[in-house]
Amino acid sequence: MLTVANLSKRFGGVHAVQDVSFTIPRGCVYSVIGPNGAGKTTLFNLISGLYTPTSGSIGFEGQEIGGAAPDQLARRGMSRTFQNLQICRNLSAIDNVMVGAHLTLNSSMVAGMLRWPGLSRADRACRERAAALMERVGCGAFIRADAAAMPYGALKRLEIARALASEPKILFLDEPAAGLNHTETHGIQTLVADLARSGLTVVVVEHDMKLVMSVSDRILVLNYGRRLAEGTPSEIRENPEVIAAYLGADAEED
Amino acid sequence: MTHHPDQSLPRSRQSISGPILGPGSRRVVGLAALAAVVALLPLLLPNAFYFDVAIRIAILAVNGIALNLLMGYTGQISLGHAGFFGLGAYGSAVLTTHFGWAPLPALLAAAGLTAVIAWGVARVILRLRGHYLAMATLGLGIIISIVLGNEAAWTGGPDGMPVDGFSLFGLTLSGERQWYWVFGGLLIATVILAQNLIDSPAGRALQALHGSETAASVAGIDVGRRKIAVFVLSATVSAMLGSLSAHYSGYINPGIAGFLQSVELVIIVVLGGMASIYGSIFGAVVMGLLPQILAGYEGWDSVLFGVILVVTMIFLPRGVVPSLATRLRSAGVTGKGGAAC
Amino acid sequence: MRFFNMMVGVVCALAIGASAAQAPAADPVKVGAVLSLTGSASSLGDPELKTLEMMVDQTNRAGGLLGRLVELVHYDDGSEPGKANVLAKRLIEDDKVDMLIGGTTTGASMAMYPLIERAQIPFISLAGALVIVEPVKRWMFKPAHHDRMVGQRVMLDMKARGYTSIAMLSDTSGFGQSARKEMLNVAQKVGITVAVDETFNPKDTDVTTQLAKIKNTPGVQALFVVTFGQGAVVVTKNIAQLGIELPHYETSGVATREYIRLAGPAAEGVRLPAPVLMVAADLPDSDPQKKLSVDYVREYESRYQTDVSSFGAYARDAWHIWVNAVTQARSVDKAKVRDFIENTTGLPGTSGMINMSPQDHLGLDISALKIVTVRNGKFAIAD
Amino acid sequence: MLPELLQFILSGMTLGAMYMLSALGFSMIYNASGVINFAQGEFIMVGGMAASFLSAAGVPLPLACVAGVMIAGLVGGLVERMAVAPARDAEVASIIIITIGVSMILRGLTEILLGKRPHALPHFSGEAPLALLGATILPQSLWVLAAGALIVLGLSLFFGRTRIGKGVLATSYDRLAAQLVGVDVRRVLTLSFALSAVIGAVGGVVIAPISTVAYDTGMMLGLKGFVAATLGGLGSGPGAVFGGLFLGLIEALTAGYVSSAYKDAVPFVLVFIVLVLRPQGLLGAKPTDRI
Repeated sequence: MLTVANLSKRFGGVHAVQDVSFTIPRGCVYSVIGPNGAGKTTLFNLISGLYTPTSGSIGFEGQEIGGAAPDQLARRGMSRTFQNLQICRNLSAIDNVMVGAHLTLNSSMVAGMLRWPGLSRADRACRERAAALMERVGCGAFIRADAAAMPYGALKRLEIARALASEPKILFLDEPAAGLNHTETHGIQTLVADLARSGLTVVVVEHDMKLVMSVSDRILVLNYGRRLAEGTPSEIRENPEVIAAYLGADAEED
Repeated sequence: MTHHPDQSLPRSRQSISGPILGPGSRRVVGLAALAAVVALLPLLLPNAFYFDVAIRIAILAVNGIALNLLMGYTGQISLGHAGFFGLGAYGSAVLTTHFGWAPLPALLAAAGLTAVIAWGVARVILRLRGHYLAMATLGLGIIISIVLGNEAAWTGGPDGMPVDGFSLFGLTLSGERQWYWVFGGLLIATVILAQNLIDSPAGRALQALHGSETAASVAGIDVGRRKIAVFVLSATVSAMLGSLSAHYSGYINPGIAGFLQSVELVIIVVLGGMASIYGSIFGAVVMGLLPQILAGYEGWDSVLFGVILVVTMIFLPRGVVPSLATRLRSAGVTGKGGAAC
Repeated sequence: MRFFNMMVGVVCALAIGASAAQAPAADPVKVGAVLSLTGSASSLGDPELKTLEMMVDQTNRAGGLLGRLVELVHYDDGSEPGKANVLAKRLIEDDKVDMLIGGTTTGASMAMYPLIERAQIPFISLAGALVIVEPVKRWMFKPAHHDRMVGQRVMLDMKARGYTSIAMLSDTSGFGQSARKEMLNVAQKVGITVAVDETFNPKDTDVTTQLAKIKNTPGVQALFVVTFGQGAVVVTKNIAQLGIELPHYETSGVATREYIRLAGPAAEGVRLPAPVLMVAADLPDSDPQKKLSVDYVREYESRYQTDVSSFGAYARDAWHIWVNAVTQARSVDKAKVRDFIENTTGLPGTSGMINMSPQDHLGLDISALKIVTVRNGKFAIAD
Repeated sequence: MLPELLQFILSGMTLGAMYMLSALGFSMIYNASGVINFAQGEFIMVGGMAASFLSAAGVPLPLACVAGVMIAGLVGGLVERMAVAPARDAEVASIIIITIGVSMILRGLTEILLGKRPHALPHFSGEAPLALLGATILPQSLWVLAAGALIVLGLSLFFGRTRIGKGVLATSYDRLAAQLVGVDVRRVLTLSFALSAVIGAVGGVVIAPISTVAYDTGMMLGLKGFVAATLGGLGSGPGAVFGGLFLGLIEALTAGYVSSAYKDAVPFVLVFIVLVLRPQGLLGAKPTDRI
């Protein structure tokens, strides 16, 4: 479904991502892991159009999408969440989710001003759907809240609801469990599994190994911007290079 | 649908069983109240001067709402918005005076021209953020007012030029009482259209890009195009308003496009409340009445005005209307909204 | 919706409160004035207001007008013509004044005029431009020489002294730009070439650039600076700094002692056309303008402890034109007063002998403008 | 033509030094607090007015100048404590409105206390112009240039050598981190306002003999300072110096060679072009978003 080939991104003299290639099959949960600064988020930003690749190609459903703008990628069915939350704090929680449904509605300004026939009905339906999504991701208690008044854990779920509202074909979750406690992380884990069961392709960047190992079908390991390994969770767990990179100098001394 | 019990979210789920509050449910009341005020105000206004003040408040309010769409809702500051008002006013004045056009086509042409200029400018400056955008728009407004002041052959220079009254199909608007209904109607129409827009998917997109451009673009919103569109919309409304008010007041000078006028509009938006339509109306009422109330206290007027601005912004930093609304709500006066959050 | 109720309440309270507050207690004659007391033209508006207040006191001390006291209602337009329009409406509709003085600036006067004509109320403008009285506007009059006359007077003096190629430096204010246009017309008519035509912003802190250009233009015989207030001071000091030896002319807009005080020795030798006010003491006793000018200067300076300027004097003349008309009409009826103002004849003022007519709402001729020069820190009649 | 060009340059440099001092004030406050202080021009005016008034009242000139600058510094600190600090968490637009309000208060109070008439200070060292290759310059202009240079030097020492100066720098990089390492951030913010008022007031005092000063002279100088600071890059010290001098020169050269009618539009056209080509100003750092 998504094919990345020889992708590189340089910031000044720093190679954030270097010559990375991998393929994500449809309907699987694909995780990207690696130590801090390994280039995971940069990779996400490249794929979702926030950064332009220095070289390499990104193919989505057989078409080249490298360098396309984020909103064009959204049209093609890509959606994502953010490591540093990107919540619209000037909107209510449910409006944040409805922002995700932008492409499913008539969003012409003229139509909006004149209350085009059918627009209100479609918007109301969208609101019901957004409420249902908030229920589904587990922040249904905040349906009437202002986004600015919500706790961190709930905002993480709100972002997932927003990402789902665009009815994506592929969903990117950037550290969905970062900053969450054990119970909350477990909740996210169940949610990701649930999403995967519904047939969605999910790509996860995550530090929490327990979560990664339990939900992933395949795992990509990055180190210093390069691909270190790729495989099933059990292959990765036994890969000596991955162990060395993760355990660092300590492992070598032992 | 699967539910996951989650102890970190202590709230009971009963709050979702009621109707989900849409943004439109409080609108009708507000609009009815506004219409009532506009309709009944003439009974209280003793003479043409008060009508004039009311008209000027309506002009400020419409202009404030236009700027609020850009600043309050979309988050793009403009310190040069009076420039567009001036372009509209002078466009109409020049076309009617020097070329003998009828007022309505002149108004439309001036608005169209302003839209084109705003579009061209927006394409380049809306990439800027924060204070840099403020600087660029400030510069734009000042350039417009300098051009209006220098091209004396067309505009009469710094002393300004006279403008004919507004007539359509042989009928001429005359006197404050007639114009009152024009601007009153315009204000109500503007409130309706602006609220429609804000409550629509398009309006949500604008507010989303204010909250987070990244989130908005990932959700499929073409951030650049949206910013340009709302800038052009806001500028065009100001231009049309400028045309009308030029015909109303009968005389214009470059001061109407100046920096102080732009600042006045920003004050209306911020004092009343960013992202609040009624806030802009409130701001316009304050800005329209204060100079008249303070007119007798020359020297002190500037001090008092400054003190009012500073004190309001310190104690009601989000602007008068939103800040008070939050306080009333959290005090449980309206009895809704508070419980859910 | 609570805000709404609140707003309605505020508006009503203010409207009612304000209308109750201005219910007439007695029955004085009301004069309205819209002046620029702050902003760029405040150096003009300030002496105008001071003079009007002094005039009101004088009139009331002398028993008022037609047995009624006179009351002055004045507002500040902040040098913004747009505001002048609203304030004029307020004076006419709400304060119900019997006549209007003001419009310190031409922009303000012109912005007010559509209302004046609709309300049919006599209006004496204190601004400088020709457009105020030409073409004649039925309800608007003007006690001060307009810019074309000032230009003519200066150009005549230049011609007499043999200058045929001059440089002009005008400010970008309404006054400067309208005057610049007239000056260029006059120059063409009398056969003087304007070899350099530069402008500057009256708020500029330095105009040596424009002056250097003038200095380096060959063949220029004199320099005419068209501005007022602070701008003139900066220009004059810069001229001295660059060592420009050209004869230096200013307009009547700088006929204030403050100019001499701020510009200091740099002002020595500057020539300008001025109403006799500045040199009244030097006039022969037989001159009908002498006594009233000297009296005005003495009273003004003792009352306010500050220098007189020609702008205050225009306000003085405006007042007398009106008082004269009201006395003759034995009424403050607007139409009657207007007719009598239009028929003012042989009235001496600080600007000259005033003789108005339906074709001339100024009533002054160029002879009333004297060319004065700064000598030993004082204005003196030139030559 | 050389003397003419030289005259334009000298005139532009004097003007530029003035804009530079205004721009430095903007940048200093922007750096420390992220606020664009629309009352910066009023600080300049307060300094000049206070000094002129004291000097006219018989206070010896040097003392009057120092006192004028100190008064402005005091006003700057008070403004921060009373108007800006209480609104620390407000949005940018609200703080802009606060500083606009402050400028109105300062302008109005000056008008009420010291009157509307323009004031002049005596020239510090005579009015006899100095000739230089056919151009002339007033001794006072040298004072303006010298004051500008001294301030720039003083500021670099202040930021580079003193503890409190380093504290201001640290606060501008990361307020929270500065707080953690023991910088008294509140004091630093007050200080930055006082200091930028002092810088502005020095400008007001040295320029007053040349241009006179009145209660309403602040706005234009403030606006030009904002333009200069933006040109150079908001918050950049060298940017403010460069932006101010550049602006002064361009203005003088435009008036000299192109059109004096449009010279006031030139700074704004210029800043427009610069921002379009380089949105962070000429010497400003490129902002980076972390996503």
